[in-house]
Amino acid sequence: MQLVLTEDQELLAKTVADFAKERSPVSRVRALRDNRDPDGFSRALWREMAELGWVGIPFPESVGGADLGLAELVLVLEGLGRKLAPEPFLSGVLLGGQALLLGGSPAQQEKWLPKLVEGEWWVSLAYQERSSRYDLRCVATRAEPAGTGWCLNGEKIQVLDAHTADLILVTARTSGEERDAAGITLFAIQRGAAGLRLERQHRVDSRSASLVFLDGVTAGVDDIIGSEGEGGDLMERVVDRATVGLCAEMLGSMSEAFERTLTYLKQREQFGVPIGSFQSLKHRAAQQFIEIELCRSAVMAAARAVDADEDDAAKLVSLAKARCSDAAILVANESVQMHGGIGMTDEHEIGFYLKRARAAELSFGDAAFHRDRWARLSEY
Amino acid sequence: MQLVLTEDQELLAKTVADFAKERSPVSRVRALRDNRDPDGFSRALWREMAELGWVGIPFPESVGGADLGLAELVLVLEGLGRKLAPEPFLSGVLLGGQALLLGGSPAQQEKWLPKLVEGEWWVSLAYQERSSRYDLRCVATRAEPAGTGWCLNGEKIQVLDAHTADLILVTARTSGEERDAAGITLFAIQRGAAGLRLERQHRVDSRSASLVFLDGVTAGVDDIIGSEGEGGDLMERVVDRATVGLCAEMLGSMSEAFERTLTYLKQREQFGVPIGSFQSLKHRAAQQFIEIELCRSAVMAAARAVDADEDDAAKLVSLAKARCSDAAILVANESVQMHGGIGMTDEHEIGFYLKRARAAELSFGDAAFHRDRWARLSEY
Amino acid sequence: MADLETFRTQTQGWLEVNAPKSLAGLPLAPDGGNWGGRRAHFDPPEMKPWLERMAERGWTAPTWPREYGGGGLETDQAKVLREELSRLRMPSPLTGFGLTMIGPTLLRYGNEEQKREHIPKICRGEIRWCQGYSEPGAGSDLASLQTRAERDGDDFIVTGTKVWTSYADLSDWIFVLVRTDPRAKKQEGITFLLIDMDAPGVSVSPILLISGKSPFSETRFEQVRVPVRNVIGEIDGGWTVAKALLGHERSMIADAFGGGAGQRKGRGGSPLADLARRYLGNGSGRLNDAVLRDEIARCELDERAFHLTVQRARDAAKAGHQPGAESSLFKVYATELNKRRTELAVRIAGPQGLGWEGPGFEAEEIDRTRQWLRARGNSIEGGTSEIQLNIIAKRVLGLPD
Amino acid sequence: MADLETFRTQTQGWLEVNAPKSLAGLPLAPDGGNWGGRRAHFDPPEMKPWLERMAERGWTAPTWPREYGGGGLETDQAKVLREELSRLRMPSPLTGFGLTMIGPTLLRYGNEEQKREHIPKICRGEIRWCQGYSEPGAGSDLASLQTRAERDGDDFIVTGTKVWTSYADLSDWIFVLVRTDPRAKKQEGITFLLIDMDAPGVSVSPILLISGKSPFSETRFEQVRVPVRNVIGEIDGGWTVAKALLGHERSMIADAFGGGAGQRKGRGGSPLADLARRYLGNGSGRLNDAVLRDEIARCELDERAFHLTVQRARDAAKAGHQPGAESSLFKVYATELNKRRTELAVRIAGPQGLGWEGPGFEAEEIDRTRQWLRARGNSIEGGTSEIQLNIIAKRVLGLPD
Repeated sequence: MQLVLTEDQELLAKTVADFAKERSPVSRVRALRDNRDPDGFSRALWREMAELGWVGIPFPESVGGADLGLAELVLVLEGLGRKLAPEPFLSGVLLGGQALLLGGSPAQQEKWLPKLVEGEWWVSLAYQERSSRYDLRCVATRAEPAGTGWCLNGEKIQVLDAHTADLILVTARTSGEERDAAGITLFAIQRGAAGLRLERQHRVDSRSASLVFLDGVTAGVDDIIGSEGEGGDLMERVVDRATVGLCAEMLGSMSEAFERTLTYLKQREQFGVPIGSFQSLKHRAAQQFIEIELCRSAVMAAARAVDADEDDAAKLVSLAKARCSDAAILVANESVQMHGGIGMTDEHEIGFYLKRARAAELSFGDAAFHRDRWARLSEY
Repeated sequence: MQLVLTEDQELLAKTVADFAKERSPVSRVRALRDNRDPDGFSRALWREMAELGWVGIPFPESVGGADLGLAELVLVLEGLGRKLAPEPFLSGVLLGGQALLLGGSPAQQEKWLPKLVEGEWWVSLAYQERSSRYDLRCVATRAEPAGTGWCLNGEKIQVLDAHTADLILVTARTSGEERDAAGITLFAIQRGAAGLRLERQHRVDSRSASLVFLDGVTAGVDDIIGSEGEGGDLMERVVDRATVGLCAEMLGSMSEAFERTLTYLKQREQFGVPIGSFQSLKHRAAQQFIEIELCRSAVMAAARAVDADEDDAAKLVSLAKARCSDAAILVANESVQMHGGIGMTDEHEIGFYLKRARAAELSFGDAAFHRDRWARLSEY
Repeated sequence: MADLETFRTQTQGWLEVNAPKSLAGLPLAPDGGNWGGRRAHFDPPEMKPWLERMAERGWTAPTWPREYGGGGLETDQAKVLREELSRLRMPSPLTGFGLTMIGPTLLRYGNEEQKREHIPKICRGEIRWCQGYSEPGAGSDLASLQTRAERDGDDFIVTGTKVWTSYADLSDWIFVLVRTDPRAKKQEGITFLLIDMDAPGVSVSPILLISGKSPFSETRFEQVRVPVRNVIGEIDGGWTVAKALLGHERSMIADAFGGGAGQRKGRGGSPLADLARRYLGNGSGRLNDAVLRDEIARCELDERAFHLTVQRARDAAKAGHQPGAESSLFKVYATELNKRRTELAVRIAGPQGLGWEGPGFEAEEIDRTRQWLRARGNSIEGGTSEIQLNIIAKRVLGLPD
Repeated sequence: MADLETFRTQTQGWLEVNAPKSLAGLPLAPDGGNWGGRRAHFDPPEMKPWLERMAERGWTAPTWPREYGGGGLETDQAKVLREELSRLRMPSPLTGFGLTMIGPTLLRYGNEEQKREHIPKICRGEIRWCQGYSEPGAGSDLASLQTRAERDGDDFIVTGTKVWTSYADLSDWIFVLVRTDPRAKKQEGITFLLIDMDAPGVSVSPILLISGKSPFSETRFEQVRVPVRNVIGEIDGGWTVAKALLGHERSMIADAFGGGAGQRKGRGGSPLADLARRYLGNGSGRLNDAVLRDEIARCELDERAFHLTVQRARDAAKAGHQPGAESSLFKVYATELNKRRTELAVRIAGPQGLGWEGPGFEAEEIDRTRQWLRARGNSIEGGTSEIQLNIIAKRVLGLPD
């Protein structure tokens, strides 16, 4: 594993940074929030990103993708994360897209992935439930046999970008009890299916998410992604990839929050001197710098380990998420504190970073969850 | 509960402070260590303390004591803790003495307590074993019936001041398995008893402690302190009192270490200014000040709650020990760091405070142990 | 002593007759009682006669001089009055910055005319006051204020902006610091002024916080004409007045954090543990997540140790000791602890801790989210944690500048 | 390239003949190899011929000029030599401050006579060097040194005390900073001097640390006569030389923490978890204490993230990039982490973590105690953590003074 960017990767990172700066200022996120935008992101911008090839990064050339890996995708997510861009990489390319890529049959992939890569079609993954917290095996939604297929009943929460999705992938229990590892199956449900109802949720980070109600939704054999009863393992692999993507977003947004705070420390004067000259603030800034650098290493390593399917890939994913969670909260808290009163106002953008940091921390497992997972994977 | 000193208590605190300063500089502790003093403390000084009435503080007037409580005793221990005085308050007045006071029969108390209070006789408590860690119910030493009495076999570790003790109280299992709550009995073993062997240990804090080997030591019915098989509850009450005393020592030594460091910060110049003018050191000093103040409140409250036998006395003891452990380590670490290179030399006294802080932390349960106990007592 | 018992009996008699029974034990609104003012809102309506009767006796401001509408009571009499009100569980008839901030300042620094004009109205709850100290860009460095007042005959012409003016939208008058001599050194050339909010050129806009709505406003002054007789203290000498008021405010905040917290929290209950039980369950009597359990215990220990410290300060004061160094930690510790506590509560709730509005989130989940966000400001407002630590380092520990 | 392969073949041939097979794979002593010097101790005895043969070829200092006893190799040749030595698992024939510190300094700042006198002896391991920079009371403020050198004809008379002189008791010569102009500004008036430890007036006493014995000494100079020709660089211009050497030392320390740690620790094993298993047991495959388990995981995560950062810096360097900002964190992070790790190990051991000497404690328990105590110094020596954070704040983050 080489922890250094290739020239191509450096170019990609630079392109994304320029794009994000010009096309996706934080004021755009504010407008989407304040206008209660029904999509929660810009379809036009998404198509542009697809045209730039970013949406297709982790998909094979056969469906129009670039056949690259997380090593490249994290650069896109980091760059967009700097400006808190809400476009559906996490929900569509990672959660939904990777589920199709890792679990879908050739026919399913052929049907959906090209449209996804083109930026004209959206997929979302509904796996989280009220009582599941961070446990992917905790699935109460049931799929009972009905005719030649299944009948699904249950409720999913905080399904990212479900409202704009053409296809919603849903985990349901085809056998076993609520917390059993086996017996989970992933179903593909079309937008508008009978018995499917969505309700838009409003999270603190104003990212688009919905409640998904399944009230007797029917699914056939062809609607299963992967194998019946083996959705648990598939979900773990998919969510690990999404976690790396989320970590990259976190890395981007914590870097940006930190840099904005540094700028503020240099400009803002109190008692006749820049507040950045106060030693305790300097030392706290230096500590944050260190934490961010460690996160950068961890994210790079996790992406490469997953790409190469290394033995300790899962451990490195947990390493990245545990450290990014703690660092993101530290940096966000310090950023607001160092901005003082204006940092507390909704008018200032730094608060958006605080909210996003918390939402990211509490997605895919918080730091304690991933330390526990690290210890479990290390067999102690 | 009133968290304020009475006039008598203030006078006592002042007397102890003056005494400690004049008669017990830290150089005395160094000399005891470097001379490998067989006693590990000064018998002469102990007698003086007894004459001043300090040894008798928590004992009834009938045995020559002052019939006061922990509220007073913590003042003595805090004052002596400032200078790391190693005289056997913990082992003799608290562990051994309180076991006799709370568990002993009138005859046993009459026999031993007057001598103890006079400062002419010493008692020690052997309860800790290799695998017991902080669990008072974990006793592997066994007492098997033998004739009309018992025969004891086992090994105790780090028995404070065992070498100077005329009487060693020993926990042994008269029934049950190694970690059972019931079945523990406390026996009084005379110095020189057949089958009793001591070996002096050398701890990092150079406090006198010994291994106690019991190799077929016999004990009769009269040698039981309290009731057969009920020594577990007795030990918990005794160790709670000793813990409050230890916390007071910790409060004294962390206060002194902090004050010495403050003095150093004001005197020591680097780059032409006192290092105490650097803001990051100031803020760290202020944080330590806060922690010490909170410890002071907790120690006062725990002492008064135990004296008054309040419902939440055990919780307050755990509060005091958890916070004193964390604060003592914080202050000791910061003290060495702020002293810089000289703080690392054995020649400087600040290192003695670091070592004592660690020894205290790892006695009677560390901070995590007491947080767990707090949660248990709070029923969650 | 006999007099005091007489006073108690009389007070009991008077309250028996005049205190509306329907108000007894009334849970006060979140913003804490009746604030009076031109647009006063009496809820429940019995608050109005209660205020009027108490004001008539001067008991809205029991220890202030009778000549200005106060009660003229001695300290021990005022204590008896408090005790009797508390015994009957009567709400305070009036609260607000008039009674707590500008009133005491006027009594100390105002001239006779100013006292006669403003204090009776404060006592009767006719005028609601707000405070205009902070400015955009000033922060902890209050004296760097930019709002300027230029002399024009018997008036000053005031132009500038004040931020964090609590309840400015509901207030009638504001007390502000303005710069009257721009050439003077920073803390000189500042004047303390009273301004009628109805004066032409005063405008108020609300400040939205990251946690949502807030009582804070931004108050703008555009060429506002203010009579020179509204200056408190000397022209260019307002910093002295401001410091006194600020000291008063800081001790109030410390009291609020110390006293309030100390009173509010007893020994019972573990709200965080209850929360964890709900979100995580507990097997065999223990919370299922041992690591969160440890964090909850840590938080509770810190809270208890803090409350014991508040009690220690209070017990020492009761015993007649000078305030000890420990009170210097109240503000910084209470606010930092509150930040940790609200963060921990959100983390316990896990993904359900992310609610901003329904659906899918319970009202209490949304409250928790907003409390966490609001708490971030605790360590900024009323003197940042950094300023508090500076003060401890300098004044308590004597560390050099 | 062809030349390089020829060089490799020749080197292989020479090593085949001259490298004592008995030394292959030799575990080096804790202080890391053969330090040479007048009182050199060769253990095992084959180290002596190994040193002599390598020195003869100049390969104790492969890239130094041949004229002074070095090997005169190009960088890529030196790399080949390292590779071949590593392939045969041969220990380094010589180490010490002569090769790592004073040698490079002499090559850059020494005059011809000085180079001819000292460098060959360094290359042959005849003279062991130590460093005299720190003084009692100087600490991080190195330039505040007090040791003075007064001119007396062709000599300086040196009086003063140096502390933290590692291995002074085993060294033959010392390089020191002395004050030659007490009236000059702090960093001026300092001179860089070489002193023979056998000179009359030099005395060495060991420094006992809180963790026990140490390689450090205090070195006193009482009226020590030192020829003026032993000045390196200009008289009163020693600060320039010192800074260069210091920069060199700091990068060595950073390498040691980064590189050393990175190489030493692979992916395998959880020593802290093993320790906890021993002291606490693990039921059902998990450590019994979930809170300690979390702390152990935290420590391991930090360690792994740090090593990945070291790797990132190294990979970037290999790819030809300039050293990134990340290397500025190596020293402070590695030392603070080591402090935490050693503290955690002691806490895991519980009461058995308190051992200073037997009986009742195992040797490894006593080691653990002393490692914890010794580690406290990591964040002080070689630039305190505070200094490191200052440097990051200033140089990396550009925060103002």
